[in-house]
This record gives sequence, C-alpha cells and structure tokens, in this order.
Amino acid sequence: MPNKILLPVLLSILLLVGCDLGPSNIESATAKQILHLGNGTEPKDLDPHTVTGVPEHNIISALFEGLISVDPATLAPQPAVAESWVISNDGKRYTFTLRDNSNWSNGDPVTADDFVWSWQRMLSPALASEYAYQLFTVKNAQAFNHGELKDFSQVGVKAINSKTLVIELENPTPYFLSLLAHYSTFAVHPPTILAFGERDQAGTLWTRPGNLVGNGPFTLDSWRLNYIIRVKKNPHYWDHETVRLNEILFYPIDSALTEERMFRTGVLHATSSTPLDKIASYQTNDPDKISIDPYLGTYYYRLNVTEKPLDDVRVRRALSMSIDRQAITDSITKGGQIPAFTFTPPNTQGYFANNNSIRYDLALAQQLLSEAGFPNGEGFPEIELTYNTSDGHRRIAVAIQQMWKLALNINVRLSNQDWKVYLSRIQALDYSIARAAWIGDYPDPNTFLDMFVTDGGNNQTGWSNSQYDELIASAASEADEKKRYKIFQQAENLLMDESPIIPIYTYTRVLLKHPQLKGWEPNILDIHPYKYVYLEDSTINGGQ
Amino acid sequence: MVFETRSILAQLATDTRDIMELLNVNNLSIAFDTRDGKTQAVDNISFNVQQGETLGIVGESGSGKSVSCYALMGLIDKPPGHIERGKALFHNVDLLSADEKTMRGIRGKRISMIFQDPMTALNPYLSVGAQIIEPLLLHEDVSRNLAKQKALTLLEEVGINDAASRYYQYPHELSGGMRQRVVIAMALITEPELLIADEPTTALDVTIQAQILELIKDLQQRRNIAVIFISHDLDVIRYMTDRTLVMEQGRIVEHGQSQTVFNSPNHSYTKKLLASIPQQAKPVKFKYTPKKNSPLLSVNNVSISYADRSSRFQAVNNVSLKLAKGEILGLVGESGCGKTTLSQSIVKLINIDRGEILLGELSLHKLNTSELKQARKNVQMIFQDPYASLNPRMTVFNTLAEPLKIHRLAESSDIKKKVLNLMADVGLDPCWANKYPHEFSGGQRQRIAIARALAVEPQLIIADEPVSALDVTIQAQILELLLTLCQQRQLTMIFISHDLAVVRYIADRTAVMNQGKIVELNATETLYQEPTHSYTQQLLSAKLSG
Amino acid sequence: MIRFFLSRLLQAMPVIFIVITATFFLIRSAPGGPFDADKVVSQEVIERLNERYNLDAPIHQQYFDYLSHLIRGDFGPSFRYTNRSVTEMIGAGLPITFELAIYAIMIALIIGISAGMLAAVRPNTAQDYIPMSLAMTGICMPSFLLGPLLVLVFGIWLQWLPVSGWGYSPGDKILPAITLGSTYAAYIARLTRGGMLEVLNQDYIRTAKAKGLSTSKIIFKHALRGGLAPVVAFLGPAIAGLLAGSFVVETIFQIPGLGRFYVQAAFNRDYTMIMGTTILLSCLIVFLNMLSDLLAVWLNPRLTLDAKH
Amino acid sequence: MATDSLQQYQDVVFDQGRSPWQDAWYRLKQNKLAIISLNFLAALVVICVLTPWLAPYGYETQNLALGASGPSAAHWLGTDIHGRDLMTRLMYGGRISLMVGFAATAVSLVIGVLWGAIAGYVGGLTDTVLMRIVDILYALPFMIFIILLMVVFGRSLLLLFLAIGLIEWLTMARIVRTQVMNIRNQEFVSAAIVTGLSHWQIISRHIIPNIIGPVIVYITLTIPSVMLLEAFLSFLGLGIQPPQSSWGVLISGGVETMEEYPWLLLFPGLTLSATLFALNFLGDGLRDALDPRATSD
Repeated sequence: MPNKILLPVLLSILLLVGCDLGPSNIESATAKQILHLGNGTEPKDLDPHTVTGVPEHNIISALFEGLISVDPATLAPQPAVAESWVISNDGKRYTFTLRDNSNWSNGDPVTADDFVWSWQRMLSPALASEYAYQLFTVKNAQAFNHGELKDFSQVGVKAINSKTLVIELENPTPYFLSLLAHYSTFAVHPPTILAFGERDQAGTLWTRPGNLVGNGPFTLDSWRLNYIIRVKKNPHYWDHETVRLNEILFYPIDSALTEERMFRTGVLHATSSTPLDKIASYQTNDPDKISIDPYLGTYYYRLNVTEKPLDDVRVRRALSMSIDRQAITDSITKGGQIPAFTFTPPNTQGYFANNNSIRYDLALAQQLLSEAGFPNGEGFPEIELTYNTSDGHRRIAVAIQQMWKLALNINVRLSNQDWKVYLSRIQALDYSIARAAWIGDYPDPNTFLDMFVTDGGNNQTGWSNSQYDELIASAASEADEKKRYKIFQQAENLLMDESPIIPIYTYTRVLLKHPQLKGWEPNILDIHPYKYVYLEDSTINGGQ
Repeated sequence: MVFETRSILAQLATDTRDIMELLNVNNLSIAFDTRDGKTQAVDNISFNVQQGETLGIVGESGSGKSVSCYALMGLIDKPPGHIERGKALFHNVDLLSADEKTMRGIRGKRISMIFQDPMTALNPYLSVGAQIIEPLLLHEDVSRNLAKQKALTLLEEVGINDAASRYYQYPHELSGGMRQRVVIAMALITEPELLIADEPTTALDVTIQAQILELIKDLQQRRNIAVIFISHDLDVIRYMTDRTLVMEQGRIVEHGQSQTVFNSPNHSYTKKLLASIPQQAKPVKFKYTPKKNSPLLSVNNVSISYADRSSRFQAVNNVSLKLAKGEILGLVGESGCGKTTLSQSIVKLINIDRGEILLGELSLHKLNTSELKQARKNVQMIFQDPYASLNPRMTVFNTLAEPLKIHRLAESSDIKKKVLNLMADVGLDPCWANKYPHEFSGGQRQRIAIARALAVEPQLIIADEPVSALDVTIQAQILELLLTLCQQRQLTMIFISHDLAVVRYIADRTAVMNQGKIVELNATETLYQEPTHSYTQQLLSAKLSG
Repeated sequence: MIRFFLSRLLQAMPVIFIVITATFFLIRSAPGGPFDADKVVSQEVIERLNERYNLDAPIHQQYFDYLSHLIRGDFGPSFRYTNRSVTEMIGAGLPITFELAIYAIMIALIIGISAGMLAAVRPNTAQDYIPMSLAMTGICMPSFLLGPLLVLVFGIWLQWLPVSGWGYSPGDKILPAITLGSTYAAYIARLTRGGMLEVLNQDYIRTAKAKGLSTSKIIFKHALRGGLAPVVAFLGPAIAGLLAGSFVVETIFQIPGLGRFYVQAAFNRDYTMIMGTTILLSCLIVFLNMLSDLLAVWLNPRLTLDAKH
Repeated sequence: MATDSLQQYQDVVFDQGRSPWQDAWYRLKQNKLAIISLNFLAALVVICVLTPWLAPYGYETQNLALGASGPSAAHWLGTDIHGRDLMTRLMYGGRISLMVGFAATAVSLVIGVLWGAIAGYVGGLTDTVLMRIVDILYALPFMIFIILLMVVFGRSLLLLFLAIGLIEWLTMARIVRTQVMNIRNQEFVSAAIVTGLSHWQIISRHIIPNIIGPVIVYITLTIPSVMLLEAFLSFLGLGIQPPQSSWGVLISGGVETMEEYPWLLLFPGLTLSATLFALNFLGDGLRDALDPRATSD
C-alpha cells in the first residue's frame, strides 16, 4: 500500500531539507582556481571550423589558439602560435614564424602545415563552414570554397617550412590580423580529425572529451549535455606558466533569470547576460558585482524600403527622428547603452561616424512626414513592427510604438515571431519594420558598413545605392587608415541620410561578475582570454 | 393503541424474567436533520433481547427497523442523525452513550452484524479470508495462522466447500449465496453474544434464501446466540423468529410471540401487511384461448450469447414462446437464468444470435431504423429498479411527454392534457408533474415508469421484476395497478420475477427458465400445483412454507 | 494478459505511425529551416548542409528514408548539435527528466492524497475547505510562478536549498520536484476527495465499522484502495504530461533534462530531434495508459485485463 | 375515470409553477457562497465592460520617466516598467482574459463533450478510434502546432480561442467519455432506447445533462489554466499583441520582476486567484443546483 512507501520518502525529504548546503562554488573556488561561468546556450559543437556562436567561441578560445591573439585591454594583435610576423609593403603578404614550443595537447608540435591543412579543411566546400567567408580575403580562398578551384595549392597559404607560414591576400586588409584571432582561422590537429573521419567531414566524434586535441591553455575534461562543460589546464600549452586557473566550468543557461539566481547564490563567477530589471538594484546594492562595458554592437530597426510608405526616405527619416533613444536607454535597457544615431559604434578602433542628419527632433519628423503626404499621420497605413520573441525586444518595441503614436500619430502593430520564422521573414523581405542587431566580427567599421551594399547577404532591407557600394569597395583596397575611415564616414553619412535602418542604441556588455574574478579586462569584443584570468579573494587584496 | 403495546410489553417482561436478559432497549428515539427539518426515524421504542432467542423486527422501508439496530452498534452518522433519548443496556454498558473506544471493543466482538446485500457489504478490494479474520485479529490476541485455521473451520461450518482455496478469493469471484455465507462467517468468528441480521436474504434468489435462513437458524441453535432478525418479509420473520416486533413509522405497533402475531394480528397495520402478501391466484383470470394462427408475439428458437473472458456464455439457448393478445405471461427463474436477457432482446436492447422475434408480422431484429422506431411504440418495458430507470434530471412531466413528442402522439397543445391524464391513470397526483424522480417514493416512481411505458399506447409490455424492489404493501398496489391497466387497455404482458408468489398472483401462464432454457411452460395454476420439471419442483419447495 | 498486450500493441502501432507521419510533414511545413542563422548563411553553405542531412531529396523520399532508418532503430543525427545523435541526446536527457517526473509525481501523490483524504473524512468542515483551497491555489499557481517563488524563499532568502542543478549539490532536486508536482498534487487532491467520498458511502465501510475498526484503519485498509481509482486513471496521462511539461521547470532550475530539448528542438527546427522526442512521447503516452490500466486492475480485483477490450 | 378527471386537471397549476431552470436558480440562490461568487463575477464583468469609461488612464499611456512605481495616490496599484497604470491595465486585461477564458473553454467544451460522448456512448471500435485520435493529438509537438497556426493564420483573437480550445478539449473528451460510459449502462438510457429515441436524442437529452456535474467542475479548473495558457501563447506571438494586456500576460511579466516590483505580480495574481475561487465556488454551486437530487440530502 502507498502509505508504506510514503513515509520513508517523506522522511528522506525532510532529511535532505535539513542538511547543510555546504560551501558554494565560489567560496571554495578561489583556493582551487576553478572558474564557474554562465555561457548562454549549449554549444552546437566544439569544432572551430563549423560552429558560429558566442558560447562556442568562449569554450573554443579556452581549447585552441590561433596564430594571433588580441590583447584584452587594447585589442591589439599580439603573438600567439605565431611568434612574429612580417607584412609586405603592399599589405598583401604576411609571413608568420611559429613559435617552437607551441604544442598540441598531446605533445605534438604545432606546425605551419597544420595551418595549411586546417585552412584547406575550413575552406573545403563539403565541410560547409558558415564562417568560410572570414578567409575570403586570402587569395583564391573564395574560389576554392565555392568549388570553382579544386587545387588548394593555388590558395594563398603556404608552409615554407614547419615553422614558417606565408599568406597571400587579394587586397590589403588592415584588419586581417584580427581575423586571425577568430576561431574560424584556428588550426586543428590533423591526426585527431582523421582518426574520427574525413578531413572535410563535420560532426564527427573528434570534439568529444578524451578525443579532442587542441593547442589552447585548457583541455576538454568533460561535457555533460546541456549542463556543464569542464576544461582543465593544459600542461603542454606553451605559455602554461601564465595560466593560473586550474579549471573552468561552462554552464549553458537558457534563462537570464536563472543565471542571475545562480550568480547570486554563488554558483557562478560571471554571467553571460543580465536581466534588465536587475541592473538597477545591482548598481545600487552591489556595484562591485556588475560590470558595464562598451560593446561592438548596434541595436537597430530595419525598414523594408521596397514597401509603401517606407519607400519614401522622408517617412523613414521621420520615423527615425521621432524616437527618443535617451528615454529608451534610461528607462528600458538601463544598462548604460549609448543612444545611437549612426550605425557603427563610436570608437570602433578609432573610427567615429560624423553624421548628424539623424537626431531626436519631433518638429522636423512631423514636418518630414507631412511632406511625405501624411500630415499629422493622416492616411498613414498601419504598419507592422516585427521582432523575435523576447521580453527585452518587446519592451523597446512597446515604447517606440507609443513614441510614434504620440509624435507622428501613426499606428504600428507589434508582431513577435518565433526566431526561425522571424529569420525567414526578414530574408524574404516579408516585413515592414523589423528589429535587428549587429555585433561586429572584428574591430573595424567594415564589419558594420559592408552589410548594406547592394544585395549584401545581411542587407535585408531592399536598400541599394551604387554610390555606397563604390565607397565600400574603395575602402577595401585602401591601405591608409585615415583615408579609409574618411571613406567609411562618407558611406555612413549616405546610409543615415537614406535611413534604410534606424539605429537605436550601441550595445554595452552588462554582466554580473564576482569581485574575485581578476584579469578580466573589458573590451568592445567581449573577449577575455582565460590565460590571464584568475581568482583572488578581494578581502586579501584589500579591495573594499 | 399505545396502551395496548405497553401492556403486552409488561406482560412479556414478567413472562421472561427468569431468562437471562442480554439487551434492554428503553425509550429509544432517533431523529435525522434534513433540509426539510427534523425527521423522527425512531420514536420512543423499547424492547429487550434474551440470551439465545431470535427477535424479529418487521416493517416496511422507513419504519425505523434498521435505524434502531444501527443505533445499537453506533453506526448512525452524527450529524445528520442524533439519538434524542433512550438507553440500550448490554451487560450494563449503555450502547447509546458509550465512548468510541468502548464501542469498538463491543462492535464485531460481542455484537456482530450481517448485512442485506453481500455484494456491497464485502470490500471488493480485499480477499475474503483477510476480511473474515480481520475482526479476530483486531479483538483477540491470536496469530494470523491460528486465525486462518479458525476461519477455515468456520467457512466449512457455514457450508463453503473447498474453504482453503475460497479463502484467497475475492468477493466478486463468489456467488451471492456464498458471499452471504462469508459475511456470516465474518460475523461469527469472534463468537459474539448477539447477532444483528439486517435483511440477510432479501438480495438472494429464492433457493439460496432458504439455505441461508436454514444456516442462520442452525448456527443460532448450535451456538445459542441471540439474534435480532430484521426483515420486511413476513414469511421469513414468521419462519425464523421466536418473538416479533412490528414497526411502523418509527413506532412499535405490535409485539409478541411470532406465532401469535402472525396468526392473530391485533393491530390494523399488521393485518394490512399480512393481507398484502400475494397468496393465491389473481382474482380475474384471462380466458386463455390459444389462437395459434395469430399470436401477438412469437419468439422462435432464439439464442443469445455473450463474450465472456475467453469463451462465449450462452445466456439464452434456443427459446421459443408465443403470446396471445391480452395474455400475461409470467417468466420465473433465478438470477443468471437468462430471463432478463431474453426480455431485453424482445425490446431489441440487445441483439440475438439466432432465431427470430415476431411482433405480429414484423420481425423485430430485421427492421431498419425508422421501422424500428415505429415498432418500438408497440413494445414497452418496465424496469426493475425504479431509481435507476428514470432520468434523475427530468421532471415527471418531461419524462412522460418525451415519448409523446418522439412519436408525435399528441399536438403540442395536447401534451399537457395527455401527460396529466397518464398520471391520473397510474394513480399519481397530476400536481406533481414538475417534480423530479428523487422526490418520489419507490412505489410512486414505479408508477411513473409504468406511465411512461403506457404513454405510447403499446400492445406489449415487458415488466422486468417491476415489484421486487418495493415494499410488500406497495408491491400489492403496483400489481393491482398493472392488472387493472392490462384489463382496461387489453395489454399483453411478460411479467418477469424471481418471486413465485407474485407471478402466481398475476400471470395467466408461467414459464420457468433455467440456464438459458425454458424448462417448463404451463397455465399458472397447473404449473404451481403439478410441476413436472424437477427444477420447477425445486423452486417451489424452496418457497417457505411458513 | 497476453491478449491484452497484443491488442494494446495493435492499437499503438497506428497511433505511433500517424504521429510520426503527421509530425514529419508538419515540421517541414513550418517556416525557417534548421540552418537559418542570425548572420545570413550563404546559399552554397545551406545547399551543402541540406545535402549532408538529406534535405535536398524530394520530401516523400526524405520521409521513406527516415522511416527506413527508424525501423533500424536509427533516429538520425541532431541537426543542431552536430556531433550528437538523437539517440544519444535522448539517452542523456530522458533519465533525468524521468527521475524528476518520478519525484514530482511522488510529491504530488503524497500531498494530494493526504489532502484529499483529510478533506473527505470530514466533508464541508474546515478540514475540508482548507486543504481544498490550497489545492485550488496549486492549480492556479503555474510552475513558471511557483518555481521562482520557491527559489526566492528557500534558495535566496532562507538559503536552505540550492537554486539550480541536478545532482550537483545535495538537495537540489527538492525544489524542482515540488514545483513540477504541485499542480498535479492539486488535481490529485480533488480526485482523491471525490473518490474517497464515494467509497466512504459504500456498505462495506459500514461493515468494517461494525467489525470494530478504528477510523484510521477503515480509511487506510478499506477505503483508500477504492478511493484512489480515479487517481490511478489520472496518473497515466499525468505522467506523460509531466514529462512533456518539465520544460519550464528544467529551465528555471537549470536541469539538463529532455524537456528543454523537446521545446528547443522545435524552436531550432532540429527536425530529427523533434521527431525523436515526439516518437518517444507518443510511445510513453501509449505505454503509460497501458500501465495505468494495469495498475487499475492490480488495485481492483474485480477488473480483468481482457474484459476491458 | 380518466376522462372525468381530465377537466379537473386542465387547470392544474403545477406545484410551485417551476421549470427546471427556475428550480436550478432557486437552489443556487440558497447557496450563499455561490451567490457571492456570482455577484463578484458579475461585478467583474460589468467593470470590464465599462472599463473604457472607468479606467483612470489609457492602457497604452506610458510614462517612461516614471517607470515602475509602487502604489500611490495617482496610481492606486502602481505602474509598470513603461510607467503605465497597473489598475487600468488590469481592467483592460480582464476584458481579454475573461473573454479568452470563457470563449476558449466553450470551444473545448463543445468539441470535448461531443467527442467524449460519442466515444463513450457508441463504444467498441468507434471508441477505440476516437480515443486513439486523442492520443495522437496529445503526442503531436505542441510548439510546432502553435508556430504553424501563427504562420498560416497570423495573429488574431479568434485564432487564439481556437488554438486553446483545440488543446484543451482533449482532456475534456477523456473525462466526458468515462462519465458517459457510466451513464450509458443506467436503466433510464435503456428506457429511452425502448421509447424509440434516436441515439442523438439520447445523447443530447439523457446523457449530456447527467454528466454536467463533473464537466462543470472541470470547466472551473480549465478557465484559469486557459487564461495562463493565453499568456504563454501571447508570449509566443499567437495571442494578444502589445500594448494590450491580459491577466496572464501581466502575471508572467510580474514573475520576472517579482523581487524588484512585487506589486506587478501581487495585484494581477490576487485578481486571478479571486476570480478562480469565485468560479470554483460558483461551479460547485451550479453543479449542486443543476442536480435536482441535491436538495433532498
């Protein structure tokens, strides 16, 4: 009978409730140098050549290392696998010298041939790497990737000897070195890949714990699906003396609220996100536990310029100028975001846009709308504002909807969509206004501005301007930074005058971070090389 | 009247002073709170029980006979019931005011009960063995093994063969008679001094009934225990008891030696009860003139079977019958003999496997939907349980108006008139037309059911045990009503019953069914007086001689 | 017994087959493919990925290919977690969700049955109203509300219990189990009360009382088994619902269970994973319904398996 | 005798002159708790209907600078993150929630009762097929179903009713089926067959009225869960669109900020709970009132 089972169960539950919780993760972590990190979603895989997301990036950056890494404070390229490099005068030829003591985690040396082999893998059509375009600046890489060129030896990457790698580019690409810090250009360990499948075969078991061989500061120790990925210090890492952490635990956490609770109860040292509503209370009560840093990303709305009434630039500008961005960043996002009137975030590697044609100006907005034939919003059709399902996007959309209603007397219908539906709608230009965001791949205005060239894959507004296309193309072949930035400024002015997009704010990275966490330098790419990160009790340090 | 009762009591008390008095109930009054106010269930009754005697309490439902005994056992739910007054001394313990702990020591140990329906009195979830030894384990310090030994002995004693295997069976695996034997064993295992038997045989077939009564009588004499025997069946009481109390509306109206009470009743109510027992054939007999060429109903070689677990169970086996217009055919048999299955096939509630059923010229089981609807008008059924056969959410008016509307037997303006007329015909006050079934007594409900059957003006009525759930006086009234209606309306009727006396009273011809077959069919009086088939003889001999 | 299983199996097969077919075509008709991403993926890459996962074949071909793999027990690779097979992911998530569901249903049974019993023993008194009101609060307190509330009180304010994890620190299974179980506890309480009230009116309860049994013995020995019949009928569908509905609780408490996969797979258009979890769920529904019937027969000796069909 | 008495009965005024509905109403009135609940719900409906005239603010009127603020003289129940008056939003939300609660439940009721009644009444193969269809629908991935509905039909309130009804009817059908199987074997159903009623008439007139008790109880449990389901569907994009609100949407929003702005959870939660309790008491009262037997015991 049930009652015979129930009693022991009840008792054991009581016992469990009564027991002491013991020290939390972070209380016991400092002595052991074990870092606990919130890491967004479960990584799709840990193969640097096939994955795309930020959570994957975080783990891969612990397991692998590229030719170059970036200085966490300045984002300046610094030696990694490559000890030194020489750039030819025309900026098209890079010669890297690999360091002698760079090893794979099984002890094998990392060679220039490994890179050539890996890049061939990454660019091979069959692997279908989504980030293959990162290497398209390399000579013939695009042709090889598209299958037009079968012979990889014609691609601009050569191993002169085991420690010398030469790369030829199509154009002088000032940001090329930062691309080499991106995981899609990392080398993988050829024997390991081949032990579990073909070179261009994706999704094999080589990325599993026990199988994976990397060259980063840590090695993969265990991987519990949707729960925890644990990496341990790699004794074969060339710079293992710098590494102070013994372990890092990455937690894939879908809900920001859950992540915050885990942080608050001492499970995590740092989060990957922060619930909007918690920002204020952390700022007031625990200012040392929240960090707000600039971030290379822009939150904006796309306007479908192929559709009435948004085909009229005056309407687009009116919409843009009637948004009180300051109110949104102050009252809704609350994370120190910067109201954006241009697309490229300010101070992108020294670049500042100089446009001022878009500003918060209700009178002008009303006038523009009136000129477009909708005085006081009369006759303006109800248009739809599409965003992917998320509370944060909804809050912003609700505020903007109301701003447009009050300022321009136009009605906007909000429509949230499942992520994949949203994506397919945007791609098909099946929307009027759509929320969007762009996070730069590398610290250069190009990562923002080349989006809007005619038929650019990420343009998705239907906007096309030949003058703009020319400007972006000429910037690509311009080696001088000042001149390049000038060209970008011109292009950006053009973009904002035409307003196929409405920038809303420049992102900041808002994270909860325990004061014990040291060596975690803020930067606009949100890159935190774990080799420099360590834990130290702030009390010993006299932090208070 | 009150004086009369008192004097008898006084006289009895003096007569039996020398015999040991086991239970003395004094001035017991019990009332129930209902939404309509207080109902006096038992009104100031007094009686006693001597050691080793059998006291009968007889009365109709609602007379308070069961309630007063439940009160002795502390089985009345309070609220809504409460004992207003009185004492019940059992070995100097007042059963009415004793605390729960004391009562638990008495219940099942010194006073045991046998209940009416062995189907519901046994817990279907526990094996019979576990239930039999439960009181023993509870009240006495015996091992489970010893208790089992005792239970097995007792099971043999109450007439269960193969006790060892029955012990582990569940109630549903036993027949009704066996279940009642189990209940009796359960009551006796603690060797109580007083046994209260509440209608112990009412739910049983007639042959089983006789066996159980025999058993109780036998056990009572062998063990010399006192028994309070409650029944509405006068024959049973007369057969079983030494003394009898007659109760009506919570009061004892007559009290005396059983032989005296039944042979020379004093009180008018007792007389009425006795008169209600159908003793002989009905007053007016149908002049049975078999017209072979045009019977109203012909049942030809009908067989019906059910899927039963792994095999098929032959419920009706090659049965043939013919009914002339105006005839009343009695169909007698014990439970499971197939009489209900047969009757349901005649109204096409179930399908037949073989044979045919002809109503006049129509073969009932070969009609399409609309023809069947027409044919249904001609055959109606009255069901056994007047509680279950009426939709509890329809008023009498709606219940009776429904068939009229379905068959368009009345203009909508006429429906009210017709319904009220029907009610009057079956002896219901038309003022009650908007009442619900639960507001009526059993007899009244059965009148509603009859009125419903009559509404479509059928030629044939199948009455399946129409009076077996009713009190004896009500039973007489309903039988009278059915007879009258049959005569007035030239109705043909199949009257199904397990009660031989009732069938003898109402039927022109009687068919006896056993194991799916009609074993004997004859004019009623002939059949009763000169039964030819052995089964018929067995049935008739099981009937208490009184 | 064998006949019962056979007939159930015979019924289950078309059910599962239709579920497979309907799901297969439904998910493919939903907009957005498994490989659409924020940063637009080039057409070439999409084509190659489609080729890799047999998505370039005509849809009926894909369907038959899928079926033929399925018959061999191959659920295919996950489209999202590229180095995982669906079987592996289910193998990782199911035991956890199952364990969570078992605890939840146990808690629901303990709380539900005791509350329902208390209420049924003294109907229409405070002993009835208070547990039943609590039960109703349980019904209107969805897990997305109850979970965070429990975490706030027991995890953050009182600091008695961990707020996340599953088997990582002691006691971290308690709050999720309570959260998931509470709604069901409320339903079970109502069902128990109803069932017990009906049983307590039965004659055999009076028989038991006449034997001199105490109230508690009557309830536990004689009434409970019959009174739980409606609860048992509810359990089969409830456990299936529990497994499917554990998504919210798993998300709140950071539990690596199947519920998260089940929901995420739909959002990710991870076709094979959706298929795998859906097939699993339909098998579970069939299986649990059968188990529920078996349990009913075990509880009630009057029922037999074969007679039910 | 019959004809004689006929004249006299022509003018008979039925006892108390009551119809079954009047009866039920009469019995309901005896139940204090049910009447209080009924009044509460009626008041709620009236408030919701009159909201456009009663509400102190517009439901979409924002005050971003004010943001979320606790109860005050200007905003009795406080304001939300956009500085919108919570009381106003609760009132407007009630319009949606009550409408969704009742309409979606009605959809599930109609489908579920018919489906379950047919399965339970006809039995046999029909029953097996119908109930296996229910199993299939239980097993289909709910999320995909919602996404497809949204894509195919877009966002509309009507679709929301339909979607929720289509989800909720499954359980309703199961409950009804079990009940019908019990009722089906009662003698009064046999009596109705013998009277010549068609199966349809038997289901609608004899069976459905007799399963109303458990159905009402289930309805009172369904309405609140429907209101919460609406919030979930709205979140996914199927239900109402901002700036409209509903109780479910307010509650699920309130959960996220319950530490910072507890009033955003408390007041909508209390409103929904009170409604739920009222529905439940009314449901129990109705069940008793519609059962004519309830008066006698």
